[in-house]
Amino acid sequence: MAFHDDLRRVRAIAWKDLTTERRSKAGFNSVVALGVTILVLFGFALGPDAQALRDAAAGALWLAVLFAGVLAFNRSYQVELESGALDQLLQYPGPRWVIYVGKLIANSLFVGLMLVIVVAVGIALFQVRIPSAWPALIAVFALGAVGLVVLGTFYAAMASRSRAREVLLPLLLFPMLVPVLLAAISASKALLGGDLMHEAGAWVKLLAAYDLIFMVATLWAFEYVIEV
Amino acid sequence: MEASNWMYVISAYVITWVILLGYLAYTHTALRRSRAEYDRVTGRAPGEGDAV
Amino acid sequence: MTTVAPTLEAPRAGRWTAFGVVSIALLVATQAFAFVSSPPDENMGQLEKILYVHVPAAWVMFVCFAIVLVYSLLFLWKGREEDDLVAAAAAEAGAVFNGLTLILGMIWGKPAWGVWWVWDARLTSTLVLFLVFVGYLALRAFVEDPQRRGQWSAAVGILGALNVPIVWMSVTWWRTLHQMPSSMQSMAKIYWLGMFANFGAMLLVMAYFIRRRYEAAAVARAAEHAAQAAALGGLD
Amino acid sequence: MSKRNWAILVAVILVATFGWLLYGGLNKNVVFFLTPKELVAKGANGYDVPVRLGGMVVPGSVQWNEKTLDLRFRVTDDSDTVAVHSTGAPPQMFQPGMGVVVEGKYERAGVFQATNLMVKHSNEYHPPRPGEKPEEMYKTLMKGGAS
Repeated sequence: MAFHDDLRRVRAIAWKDLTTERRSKAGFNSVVALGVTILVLFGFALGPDAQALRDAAAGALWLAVLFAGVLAFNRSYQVELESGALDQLLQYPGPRWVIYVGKLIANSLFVGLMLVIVVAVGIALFQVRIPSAWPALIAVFALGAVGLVVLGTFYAAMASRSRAREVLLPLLLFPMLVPVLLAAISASKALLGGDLMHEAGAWVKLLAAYDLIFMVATLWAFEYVIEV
Repeated sequence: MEASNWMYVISAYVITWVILLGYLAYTHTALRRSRAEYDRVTGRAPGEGDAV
Repeated sequence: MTTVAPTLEAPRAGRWTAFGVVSIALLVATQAFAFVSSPPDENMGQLEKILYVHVPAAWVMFVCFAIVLVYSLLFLWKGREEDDLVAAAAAEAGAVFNGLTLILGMIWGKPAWGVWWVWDARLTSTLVLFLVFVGYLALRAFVEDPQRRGQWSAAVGILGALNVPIVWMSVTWWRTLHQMPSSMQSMAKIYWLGMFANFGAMLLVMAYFIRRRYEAAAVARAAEHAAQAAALGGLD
Repeated sequence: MSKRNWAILVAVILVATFGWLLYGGLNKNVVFFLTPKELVAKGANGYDVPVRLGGMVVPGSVQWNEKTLDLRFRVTDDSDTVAVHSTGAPPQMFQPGMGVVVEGKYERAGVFQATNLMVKHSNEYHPPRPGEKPEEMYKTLMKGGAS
């Protein structure tokens, strides 16, 4: 029964965050706009050669999602910090991981929607040919997004409440994301190129394993991070 | 050929010691500063406390 | 927010100084021993001598991050501030040895492989580990409250340590330019001996570093407490 | 769930996942370089795309032209062999029988044009056997042209 109550709290927190976002669409719109802008900048940097663009598409897409996502993670705590609602949230009974899972769900939807738009634009801008193994590609993007959201939500819980919010989140988050991002980029790249080397499977295994490792570890550690 | 090989070997050892001794010096400076601060705050005369 | 003043025991004068002098002297001795005793490798020539600084530095780095993991867990479990300070000292020493490993690897890579740097899994993951612990140290610098600093950096340290298996296993998981770990069979006894002697000596140097950094942090914390007590018109 | 059981569960999952990765998760499927066999097996897809090729220098195949700085040799994995052309002096550990990794493109003519040549050292460290002098092979290679 207690677990059922926890789930109810998770839903309440996720709903609260999503409602806040829905009421002020400006946040979401500007994050998506930033993601697309980064894609355009990559397009300039990589030059007009269509093949070069196609080869770099996987990396550019993931980096655009990463940079735009970082803004979303800090935002997800900012509302509560400004209104002092976090202290209230901590007063409620129930375990702390409930807050984390609620925020994870809200951020997943936020980043997931942003990712869909940015990837759709990226596919058009970078002239990507959709491979026949597109379901696998979608799975890779989903797994990569999970890793990104898990670590982003966790580190933002600290960074957004520290003095150097803007620099601290990327500094903590980006190196930790390397296993996830590298696996996601390499798997997407392999799949977009037809997976001639049969390496996508290994990258997906690594990606799934690190998703699980980081998810479990952050679920456990969140309590120590949010309480102080 | 051999001379340039020795260059790499020697620079490796030199850098090892520069970093190790540099960090050693830093640890001692930092410790001395902490002790001085502690002595100042507790009102003890410098050097009266624990020896470094 | 209840924080306990670190109960720093007064070390007997000279005890740790003697330890430091001995460990540094031992490292000089083991390096001289390895340098003189080892014949040039049949392929590497004299370059084999970099083995005795590069590999021990890498192993000591792993030991440092293991200490960070253990003491971070201890701190979250028991809440003793000393454990947090030990973890921080080990993370700093780990970053130093991590940087040393990278630099020595580059110095070795240029003559041995022909390049300073390649983006293979071993090199890249070692660099990433360095950046993770730079982030750890930055976090500590940005957070003043000791309780918050302790719990946050413990979480960051534990998660950071989850990257260590990638570095360790990278040469087995991936086909890299960096060679597989050597074994007793693939390496002449005299090289093996020199490597382990240097590892042992460097381990003592590491212990001395961590002790001194811990001591400095503990004394600084004790000074903060004394200052607070004095400001409150306390017992001092 | 008590705090302790929760921590134990987390530890078990982490250890199990790492164990899975260590044993059987990844089998060197992810590569820094291709072997000649893999490059040849790619067929037409292997031509004119930037790749890294790794293998052993075939003894007796090395041709070094000191004047034009042309280096030609063959790389093998005991299954297939690929001819490589590179310019500039090779790293000093380059020698027949040594492992190498070259970056470049495999051209349709059947020659791998290398833009970068790296030596892949094995994990073996031994003093030279009696009568051998280290680096002698390199010197003979560099001075004597073909070896």
